[in-house]
Amino acid sequence: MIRYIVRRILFLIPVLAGVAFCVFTLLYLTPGDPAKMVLGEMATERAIQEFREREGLDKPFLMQFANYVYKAVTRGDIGRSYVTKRPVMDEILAAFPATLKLAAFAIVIAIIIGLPCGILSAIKQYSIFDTAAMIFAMIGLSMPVFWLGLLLILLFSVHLRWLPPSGFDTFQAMILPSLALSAQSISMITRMTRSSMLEVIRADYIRTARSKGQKESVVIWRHALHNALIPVVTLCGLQFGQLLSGAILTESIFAIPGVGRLMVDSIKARDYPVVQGGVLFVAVAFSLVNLLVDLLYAYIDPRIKAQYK
Amino acid sequence: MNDLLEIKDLTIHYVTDGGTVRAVENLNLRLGHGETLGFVGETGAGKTTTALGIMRLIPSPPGVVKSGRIIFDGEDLLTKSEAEMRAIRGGKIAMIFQDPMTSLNPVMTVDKQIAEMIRLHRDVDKAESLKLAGDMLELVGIKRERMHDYPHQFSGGMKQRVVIAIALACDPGLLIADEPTTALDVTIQAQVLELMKKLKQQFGASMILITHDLGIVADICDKVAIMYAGRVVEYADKRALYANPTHPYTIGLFNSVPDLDEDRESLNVIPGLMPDPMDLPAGCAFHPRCAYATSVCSESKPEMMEAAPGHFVACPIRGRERK
Amino acid sequence: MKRNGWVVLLIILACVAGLTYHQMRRQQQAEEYGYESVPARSASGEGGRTDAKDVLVVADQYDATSMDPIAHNDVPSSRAVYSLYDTLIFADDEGNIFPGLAESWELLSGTEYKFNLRKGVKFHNGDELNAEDVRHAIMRATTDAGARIAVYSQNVKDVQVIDDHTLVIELKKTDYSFFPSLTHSWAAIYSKRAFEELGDGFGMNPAGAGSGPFKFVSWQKGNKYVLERFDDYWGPKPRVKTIEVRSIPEPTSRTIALETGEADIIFPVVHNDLRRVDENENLVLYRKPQNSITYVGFNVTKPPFDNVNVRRAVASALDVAGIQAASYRGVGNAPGSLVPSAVKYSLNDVTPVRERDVELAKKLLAEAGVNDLRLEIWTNERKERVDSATIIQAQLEEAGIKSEIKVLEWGAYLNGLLEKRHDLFILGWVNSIPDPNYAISGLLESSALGSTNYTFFSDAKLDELLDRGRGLEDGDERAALYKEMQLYIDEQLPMIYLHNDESIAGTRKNVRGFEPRSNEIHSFREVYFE
Amino acid sequence: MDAPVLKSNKKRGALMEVLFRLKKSPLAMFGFFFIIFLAFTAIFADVLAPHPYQRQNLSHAFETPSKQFLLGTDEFGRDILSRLIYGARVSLQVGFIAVGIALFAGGMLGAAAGYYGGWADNAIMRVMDVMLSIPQTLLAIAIAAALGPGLFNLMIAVGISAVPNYARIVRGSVLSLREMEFIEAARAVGSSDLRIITKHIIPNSMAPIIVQSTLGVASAILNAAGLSFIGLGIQPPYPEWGAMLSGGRQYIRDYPHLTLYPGLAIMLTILALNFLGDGLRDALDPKLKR
Repeated sequence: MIRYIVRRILFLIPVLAGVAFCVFTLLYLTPGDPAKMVLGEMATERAIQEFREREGLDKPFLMQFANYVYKAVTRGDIGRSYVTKRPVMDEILAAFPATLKLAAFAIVIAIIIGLPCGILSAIKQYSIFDTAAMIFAMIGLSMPVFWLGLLLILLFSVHLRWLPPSGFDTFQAMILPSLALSAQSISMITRMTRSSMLEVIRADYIRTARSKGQKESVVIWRHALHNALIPVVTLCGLQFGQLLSGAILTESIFAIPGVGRLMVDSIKARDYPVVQGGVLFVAVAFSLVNLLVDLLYAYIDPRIKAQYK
Repeated sequence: MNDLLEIKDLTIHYVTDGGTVRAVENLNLRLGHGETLGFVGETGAGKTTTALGIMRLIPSPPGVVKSGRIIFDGEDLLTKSEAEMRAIRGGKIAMIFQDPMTSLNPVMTVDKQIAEMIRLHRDVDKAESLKLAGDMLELVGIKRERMHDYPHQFSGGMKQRVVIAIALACDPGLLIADEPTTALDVTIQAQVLELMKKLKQQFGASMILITHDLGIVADICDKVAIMYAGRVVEYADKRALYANPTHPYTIGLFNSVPDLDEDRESLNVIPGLMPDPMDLPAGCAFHPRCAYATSVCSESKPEMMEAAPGHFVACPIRGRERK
Repeated sequence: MKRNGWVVLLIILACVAGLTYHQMRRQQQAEEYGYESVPARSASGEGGRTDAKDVLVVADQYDATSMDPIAHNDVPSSRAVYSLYDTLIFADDEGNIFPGLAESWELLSGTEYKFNLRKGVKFHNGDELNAEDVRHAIMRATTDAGARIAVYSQNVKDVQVIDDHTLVIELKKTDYSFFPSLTHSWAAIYSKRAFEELGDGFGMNPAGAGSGPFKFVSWQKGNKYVLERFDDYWGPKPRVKTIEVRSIPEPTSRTIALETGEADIIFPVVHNDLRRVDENENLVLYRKPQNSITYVGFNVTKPPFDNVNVRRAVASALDVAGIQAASYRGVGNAPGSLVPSAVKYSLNDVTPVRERDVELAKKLLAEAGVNDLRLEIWTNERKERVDSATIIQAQLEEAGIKSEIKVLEWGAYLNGLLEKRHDLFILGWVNSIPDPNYAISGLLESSALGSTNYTFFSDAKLDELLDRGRGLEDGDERAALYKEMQLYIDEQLPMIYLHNDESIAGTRKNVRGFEPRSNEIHSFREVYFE
Repeated sequence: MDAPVLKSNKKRGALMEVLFRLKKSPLAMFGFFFIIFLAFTAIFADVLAPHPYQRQNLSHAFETPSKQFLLGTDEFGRDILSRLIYGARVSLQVGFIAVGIALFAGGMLGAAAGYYGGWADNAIMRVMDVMLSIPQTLLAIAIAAALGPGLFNLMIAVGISAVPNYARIVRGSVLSLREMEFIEAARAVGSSDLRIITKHIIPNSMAPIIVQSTLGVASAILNAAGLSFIGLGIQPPYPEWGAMLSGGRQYIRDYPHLTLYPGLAIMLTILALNFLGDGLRDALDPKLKR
């Protein structure tokens, strides 16, 4: 098991190098001079020149990249923000809690709603509940998050005055953004739970359990659910990873200072070190969540565990 | 003598959007105490449906038991409540399924799966049930230290032993084995069959063995029922049937078994295919493929007749010939 | 499944139809009964705040970028700086100067300003204000660290410390616009010791550095910063204990925050919420003309826009007042001059707004030999500017000028402008200091080429006039000179003036002592709750 | 054989079969017809739109639905219905072309990776891993920022960010097909690699690709609308649904119809594509059909 984890983490290294290179190239191609953006429109030529030298922007592209990698590897230094002068890691860690909170809220909502709906849908296949749940799940999948966000604000903030439309300091303020963000996950979890349940319910071992004279409810809860949950757990994990990194639109609508907004703002401000560090961070977070999911997978599915040697 | 199991006029249909599948039609069977019945037929003949019908485990929808009675130990199973049925399943009638690879819950250790059965039907506590589960495993030839393993850690043959252990855990009166060896390697098949034969005797249970392998039937069965398109077409004592196959379909079956003694180039295959169960031919379902068929065969359903004492056959032509 | 599917689908379609219908009905009712009133929220829902409220919650559009006085050039940061620090001198909204950290001052010559510092002024870290602190702050602004505000600091030659409380600022050359610039946040004074201790983190966490009425508590970027009353403040002490400045970019959310009492002060209030705030009896709306201008510039180096008649043709094709009214919807007005009204010597109020004359436009183009003019209109993402561009496009079309709009995000926009790839562009200019020099020089002087002069207008006569203007003390001569400049610029037409903005803020009714300022650097020093 | 193989000689039959199966699902049929309808609208936008999409009439700004303006007008008095109709053109273009780009690039890479295996497979799939570990929205934003605004750039940004999805699927199906007998047979008679890939492997891996593409068009449209929403999309005055929504959000309290209809348009389109995709999945893969 340990060896498996180590191998997975080692495997991350080339991926991260690739990600860094990708982002580096993209930023290199992006129009807009960071020196001009950071120092302001009125900056003198000398100041700009000095900034370029200090940040190594005057060097050839590959040199810049090599330098970045060298510093990151030898000193764990991924640079400082051009704008705030703070270490990039501090910037990201300041923004991360908001994103984490949002993602956690959203995934919890998604599981609380999606799982029972999916199970019920599967048990009562072809019922009106099933059809409605499936169609609503499809609508949830099809709803653009920015539109849903606006509708939620319109309903709960403007008309009903129940919940604040922005911020994230209070529990109430978290409700709307997490709801908007979770719509997709709810739908996916519902659909996945249902199809997984349907598949499992038809499995031979469920018939075996029934042939033992076991109660239907026990058959469903003990035998079917555990097995059906295996792919759902994976999905939840992947969704959580997605939410951690992909809440850009939600964060911008609800004014949540998370990683997504930090990234977009940094791209706009040409704060390259933050963009680079941020994307790397997101990639690491995403990969680690995936690793955790795989480990969890091993925990709930003994067949998988055997492969992680 | 009272039979352990008597099935009368059992009809089971699957009703789907595309039409009705007549999986079992007017099926009649009897099985005595301690007897082993071989239940033979092609895939799709309705053998498994019959077995599930006895267990009352027909998936519904789409399955519907249209008519008939299943009298087990003097009581009609079809009139039992679900709760009563649960006590019978596993406790009095146990089933072994075809594919041991999939019939065990992959996320539960095997001892727990056996213990679950024991706790459902016997008044024991958890620890006791686990101990008994270990005993059962030893009985089927699996070492006790492996009781905490998961199914995927066992080979196919061993999994089937586990399944057998589960089925016999509560000393059932009737054991239904649905092609228990089809999914196994040939070498393992013999071992598992041997084990079943031994344990069946040890536990004094009756058994229905569903198979399409006439060799296995010859090996362990006392009686044989041949099934075709949802009906039993021939039912007899094993010796009588092997000595004197009467129904044209049975004859076809026997001819299609390669005989090592004879030196022939090709097998005698029954011409044609199994009919579409949604659209069975009128009259005898076998008549389009039957060499003996006359005009009568396509007009009326053949009744079961006793061609010889204890030898029933559902063919007016061949049945009368024998008489 | 089949039938259920259709049923549910029908229900959804019915919902959509119902929504549409509801929408239509609502509008009908609104038309019948006048404007729909949104029920005001009951007092119980106001977050349990009581009379003894001492936390002032402010909702701004954007967060500050840095609290280092010289590391930014944006109003949200300047506002933060204004709460945390003091400047040597202060100015009121009419441009009158009064003492700040300097008790008195003296113009020794055109290039020398002597300041006598107030005694006993404490920084938040407990240190006492010393002339060395002032010297350090001003001189640091002249280094590259002050690149963003170089326009103000570039003329400083040296700061001489006479004694602990006396100093002289020396300029390189005479510039009478320099003195009022000391009221700008760039000239905020901070403790040298605190600065050295804080190092690179100064901009993000200036704890202890300022001497202003509020001290730094915390700052969560993109969300809010919190400041607390400084009890040893030398001047009138603020009456609220804590201020919390949140950034809420979405205008609708900002207004809702005010309505629900989540925020006590919000700015800006967008045009479509003006009435809503104004008519709500729990809220007060403040409007004030702003010292800023939004303009449509030409790239005068790019043919055919190097021809003043082509520029005139384009200008004639536009109904500036109409565009302004439609994009800004009742906020601000179309300017007559480059220098905003509140800045001295402005001709803004006496010059008529350019009128539309499509025929003239066509004629001028024909005369200039330009047929089939095609151009690009560049703007950044600000909604009103994009709206303006959209209308400009439609109006140009009517004069036979085809155009394409390019909405660029800020970095790409500036980059493109500097590379002179643009034709027409929409940009703004804020005068934080009420001196006409700043209203003109940064936009049109040759010295601003490559920095903020994006029209690339370079004209010897204007340069000369600007230079003279800076060398003159306020008076009739200076007034005449700046008026001449404004008329000259109108003639040369490097840009079309589009919009003078307003500073608009909304507050809860119980908020007192707040008024928006025309330079947008709103002050919370005197705010209190009733 | 387990995999649903659409043999080329039975192409028409298979297509009819798929349509027949599709017909059994009302939702998929709804999706199918809605997309057809939308495509029709997009193609004939010039004829169908009651007003030119860019025509402003400031005195008619913010009108709610009426006979003259069926879905009302926006802040410039432009007819929302007309803009939605032209917006369909943009959205479908973006959706299909972006998926086209992704499919072409991803398909090539995936096919090469799956077919050649070994070193090539490793190299290609590691690059895909890299792309997959950057969230798609963020990647699209970065690409869009690098390329600058505009319809074509938007398509490229959305397309590129979706490449790995297709590469993976194509690779998967190629891997499963590679060892099949008919491919072996083609190889044995000396067909070239290219011929084997284009004549045998691609047609036979169509089923999952069709499904993924249908769903991919949906997510491309959604992605593009999201980019437009944050201002990295289409240039005004050309109507794009996401941009319309973004432009109207400031007026959401007084004139919700400005955001309601573009939002509905996006949602219904995505819904239709998703229904269709789901239906196709069931129709193309009898294994999953219950």
